[in-house]
Amino acid sequence: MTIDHHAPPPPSGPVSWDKDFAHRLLADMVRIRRMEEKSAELYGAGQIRGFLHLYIGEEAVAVGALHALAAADNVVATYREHGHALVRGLLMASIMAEMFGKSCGCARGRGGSMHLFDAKTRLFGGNAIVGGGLPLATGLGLAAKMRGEDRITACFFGDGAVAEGAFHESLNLAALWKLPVLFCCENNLFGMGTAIERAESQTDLCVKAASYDMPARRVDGMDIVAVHAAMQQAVQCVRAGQGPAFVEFQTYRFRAHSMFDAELYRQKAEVEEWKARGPIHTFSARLKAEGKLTEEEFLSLDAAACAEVAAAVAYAEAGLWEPVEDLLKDVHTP
Amino acid sequence: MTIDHHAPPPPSGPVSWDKDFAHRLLADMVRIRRMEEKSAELYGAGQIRGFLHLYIGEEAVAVGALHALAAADNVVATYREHGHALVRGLLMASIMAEMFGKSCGCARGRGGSMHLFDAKTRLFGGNAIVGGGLPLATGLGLAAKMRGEDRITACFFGDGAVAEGAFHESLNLAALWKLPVLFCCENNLFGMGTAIERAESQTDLCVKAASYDMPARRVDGMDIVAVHAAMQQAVQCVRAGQGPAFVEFQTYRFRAHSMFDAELYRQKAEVEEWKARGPIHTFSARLKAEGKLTEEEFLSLDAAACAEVAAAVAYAEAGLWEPVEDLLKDVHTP
Amino acid sequence: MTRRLSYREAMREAMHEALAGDPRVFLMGEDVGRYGGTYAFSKGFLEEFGPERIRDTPLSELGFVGAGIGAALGGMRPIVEVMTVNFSLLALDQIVNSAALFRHMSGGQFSVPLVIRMTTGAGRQLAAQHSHSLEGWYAHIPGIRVLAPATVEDARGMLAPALADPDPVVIFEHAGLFNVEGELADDCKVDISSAKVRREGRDVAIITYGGSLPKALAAAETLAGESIEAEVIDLRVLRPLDTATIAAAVAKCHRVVVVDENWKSGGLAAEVVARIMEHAFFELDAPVARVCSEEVPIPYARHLEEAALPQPEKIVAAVKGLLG
Amino acid sequence: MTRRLSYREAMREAMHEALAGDPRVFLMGEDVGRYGGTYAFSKGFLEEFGPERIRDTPLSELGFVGAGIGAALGGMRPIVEVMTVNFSLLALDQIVNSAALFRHMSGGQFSVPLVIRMTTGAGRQLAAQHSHSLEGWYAHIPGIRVLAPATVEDARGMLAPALADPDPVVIFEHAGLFNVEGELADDCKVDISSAKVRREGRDVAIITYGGSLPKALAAAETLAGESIEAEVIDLRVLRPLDTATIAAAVAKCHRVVVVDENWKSGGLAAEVVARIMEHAFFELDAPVARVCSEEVPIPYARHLEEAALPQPEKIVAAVKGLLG
Ligand SMILES: Cc1ncc(C[n+]2csc(CCOP(=O)(O)OP(=O)(O)O)c2C)c(N)n1
Ligand SMILES: Cc1ncc(C[n+]2csc(CCOP(=O)(O)OP(=O)(O)O)c2C)c(N)n1
Ligand SMILES: [Mg+2]
Ligand SMILES: [Mg+2]
Repeated sequence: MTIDHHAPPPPSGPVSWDKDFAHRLLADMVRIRRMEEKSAELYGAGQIRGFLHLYIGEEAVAVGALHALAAADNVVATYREHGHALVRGLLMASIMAEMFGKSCGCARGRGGSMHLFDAKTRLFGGNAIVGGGLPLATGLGLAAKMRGEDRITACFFGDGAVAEGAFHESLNLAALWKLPVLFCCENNLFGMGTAIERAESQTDLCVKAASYDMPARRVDGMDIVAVHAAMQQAVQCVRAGQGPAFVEFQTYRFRAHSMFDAELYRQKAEVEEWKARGPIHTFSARLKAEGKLTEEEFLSLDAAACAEVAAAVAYAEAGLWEPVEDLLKDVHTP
Repeated sequence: MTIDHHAPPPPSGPVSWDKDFAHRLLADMVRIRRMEEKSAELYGAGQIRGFLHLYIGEEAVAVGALHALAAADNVVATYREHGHALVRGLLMASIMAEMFGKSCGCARGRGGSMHLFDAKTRLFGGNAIVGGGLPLATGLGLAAKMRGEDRITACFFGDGAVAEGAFHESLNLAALWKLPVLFCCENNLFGMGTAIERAESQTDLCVKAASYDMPARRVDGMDIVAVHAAMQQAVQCVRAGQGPAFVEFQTYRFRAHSMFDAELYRQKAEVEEWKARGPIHTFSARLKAEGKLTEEEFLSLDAAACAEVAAAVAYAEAGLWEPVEDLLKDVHTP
Repeated sequence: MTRRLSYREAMREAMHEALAGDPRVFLMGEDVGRYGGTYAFSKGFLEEFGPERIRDTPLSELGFVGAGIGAALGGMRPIVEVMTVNFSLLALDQIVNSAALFRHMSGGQFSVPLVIRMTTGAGRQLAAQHSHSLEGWYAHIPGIRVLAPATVEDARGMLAPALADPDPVVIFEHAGLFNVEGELADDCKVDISSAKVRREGRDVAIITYGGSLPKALAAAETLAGESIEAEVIDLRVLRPLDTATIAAAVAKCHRVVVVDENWKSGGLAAEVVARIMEHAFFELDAPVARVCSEEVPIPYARHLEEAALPQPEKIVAAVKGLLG
Repeated sequence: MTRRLSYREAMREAMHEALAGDPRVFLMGEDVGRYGGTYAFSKGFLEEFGPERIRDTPLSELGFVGAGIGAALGGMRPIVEVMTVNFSLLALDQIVNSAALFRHMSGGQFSVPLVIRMTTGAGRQLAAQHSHSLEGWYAHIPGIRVLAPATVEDARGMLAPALADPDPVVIFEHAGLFNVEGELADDCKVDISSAKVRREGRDVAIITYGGSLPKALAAAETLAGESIEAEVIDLRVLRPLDTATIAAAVAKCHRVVVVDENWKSGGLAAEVVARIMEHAFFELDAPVARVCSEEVPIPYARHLEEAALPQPEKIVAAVKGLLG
């Protein structure tokens, strides 16, 4: 397969979802977008620091995929996980506070942007080691299987992670032991500045899944309806105990890799082409065309998202710093 | 593919090789066999120590494969590499002396059985880390390509190594950069006591090669004629600059994994079945049937091998120990 | 009551007890099942506990150690056997970047109740790639506890508290100890926080652990023959170090030799020296001496390997150097 | 003649010179090419030297570091950039079990003329998985040379001798130094075997390296304001350590603070303390003090990160503790 950097045609066809569900997912995409736009601004202002990796452009993946999971399921994500955390059910305020480094953040300010965790919603991070989450997810799957729990583990990772040995070892273990793990590859065509065709001799990632004898499916990650459908199907198959599955979401990152990136490695035109297929406005347009969304409704859910962001920022700003005397806390369980 | 632990039918069909060549390769198999039988005995006597991994049963692979290489090529092997070292051209005496730990050994007694090296014949070890040789081989291929040398690198490894991340990363790099590396998998169905079907979710290893977009071929490793032919073809293809290739040699280890192994993990009957297909006697039988070998000729080449072994042992026994004052030698280049 | 058994049997019993007593415990690693364990620690376990709980893994150190971490997070109590410390280098990312950091990065939300066991050390002519002693590396990492049972009692007794620890524990088992036999009291209880005095003395303190303990005790015997009474301290717990016991030995003997099989530069002995510097400097009558491995990859040849490693004679010489 | 440039420019120039001067030299690593280098060290190199010699790699630390070793064995002189020390954990097997051992295991037949560069250290709020300082680990391994350029001069001058070294060299570049500027003499030559006195003093010796050097110098300035003259030693070469320079500083000042960003237990500072114990014990007027990172994974929040790391104020306090 020679790789194609062109964006897919805009998603079309009827959205079979009821209006409520459609609005909820649209709203989630908008919430992520607004939260991240604000984060970028706050980064510029020095209130968020360290590394900040934006998910802007890829929202359909986290939203479509996570809405196909149950509350009992596990989620393992990467350093580009603000969206996943939000959709999984973390309060935006606790995410924002974490990025500020405040003690009311979801990891008490110890983790920051790349390490959002939440025991309640079974979000096992945020992982800043590319590929680092895959063995963990495999183990979470193993535990669920050994304990006889009805619980699958969704593991998100990028195209870049596919080259890591951790990918290979994890997929083999999961398939060998028939573990309930759903490997969700967010293929945005680049690992930092390295295009997939310069990282993978075989750019058809579904062929790789066959090398572990694992069912695989590729889906347009800019189309939230397709994402959700493919994910539902994969979830069902994994939940049925048939072993792991692999889904490749073809998507694109609209912003720089992190806040230090001159984007020398890709053409403006390519980025613009993908932006034109942005998941939020293509989905809104579809809903509008079907009479399932009015402009007022869109504006109101956008306004709600903005209000949520403002409240989250206020919460984060008001949050307290953890006392320095507690520095050594949580190295070990007390 | 469900894995089949049965031995393939005995090789048949005419051997197109001229008598001289056939005798040379047969002799090499016998030399390995005799050398290793003696090594096992010396291990029992405490003259060889550490780990000793015998290649008995697998001789057709190293002999058939290495005779398809040129002197300028590189060889990277594993800890089960006595045969490769011998066929590559090391003096049996220097191998034996190395196993005794003598300073006239091929690695001056620093390496032992698992670390046979020879700069002259471009044998880059002997590697006791499973999978450890694959990245090295990839780099040797990279150097040859960048330097414009007509030199391929043959990298030997077991079925067990296929599960390691190092396999994945190396095959991808070699295929991505179209490096002249020939990956030679000695699939003897077991990694220590773990049968391949308990180590690989996909036991068809050639399917894995496809996941790197690399040409692959499976061959009966008990049939030296088939081994040599497949290897020649793969060598040609790699030498032509078309990038790496993968060959799977299906073979079997007749002896225990190392000298500490109760062989609890496999049936005697299975071992006996494979022994009945032993590469030395099936090849001799074929040659005899074609009138290319007489019993006298066989006995004489066997006697020559035994004499070589006796001389090697005498050399090793007479060899000197490196002075203890030289302990710190060769940590760094002087 | 006491009974006699080997280090191997002791560790085997400890694992058996853990497996029999807690359904969350399982053993995972290369060849722990059908092969019976590389060093026969788990022979017969497969038949008794089945392949789910005595789980043979492919050669995938990074993957299965990481899977152990995940399984621990998911409510199990895995014992992950990494065949030897040499191969654990392949798994270090998961141990250091995941297991050790998880609780802290998550702001205390997730603990990783994982036990990793590995064989360490040289002395069996296995050459450079199979002879590392990297306990000092592990002991450098906050978030993990590092144990080095050197006696039958500790081999028998350390696993249970390690499994009870809610955080990751790494256990180093020196290959030279497996056939060592010792007496075990029926009611023996061991902790995983303190160092132990293995021999009382007053002239010099020999501080050591793991595979070097028998060498230190042998040296002490030799010294006793020359009326030099050596106190021998077994560190046992390499992280966190029991500084109080170290300081007490220094205060008692005023002369110290630290023995460990790490390469000397930057090995665990250096940390022991630094602790003494910080906590017992004014008790010293002479500079602390180290007997460690020479700065060379471990050679295969027996005489060279022996020369590369700490030996009783070197310890005796070091002690005499201090006293002389 | 001298000129002013940044650490980043100095390292960039050094790489440029090496690439331009020797066709066997090439640069390989994640995003060294099209991205321009994670820290912009190699911006423009791709255009000048082409994709063969400025080789972007997939995310495969074990694979491409191993490939660097193989390429070195095959006659090239690779500079392998591992983005940061944190990710180097994935490549440790190849570095420790191959690069460091190859010459020895082969009985002297094969050398590995490889240079591995990596960013190290904390201080930029990158949190636990991106803030390790594991120089001490590397400095423990026989068979490799470990460098820590802390000045513009060393950033400019250490690469050439590292590439000329027939054996593997690992270079640690602390991220906190990249924008530091300094004067560079046109004819500057640096060696890769000795430590350097960066500031003369007589009351106390502060021994440090890498990212902690500016902190030590800042502390020395503060102390000078209180008439305490600190000598500041930059170790520069972490393996093999220059014991003579360390011992000379002790003999001169009699009081010592060792500063490094490793966690205190088992970090590089411990080895420096042990060397002083062995080589300069009788020169000490007080126990050597260590200022290292606290035993905690590095937290994200700025105030906690600052509290976890060595800081000039802590160094000043440690010095006063010794003198008081
Ligand atoms: C093991 C490791 N190597 C390198 C890095 C540096 N790094 C962070 S993100 C990244 C690119 C990852 O690309 P991909 O997996 O495709 O995810 P994306 O950023 O595109 O979402 C790199 C190289 C890292 N964090 N971990
Ligand atoms: C990284 C690593 N893990 C584990 C081992 C221990 N070990 C040595 S050989 C071996 C089995 C390897 O099997 P395979 O690759 O099939 O080669 P074979 O022995 O069958 O020739 C194992 C597990 C090792 N040497 N290196
Ligand atoms: Mg990507
Ligand atoms: Mg095998």
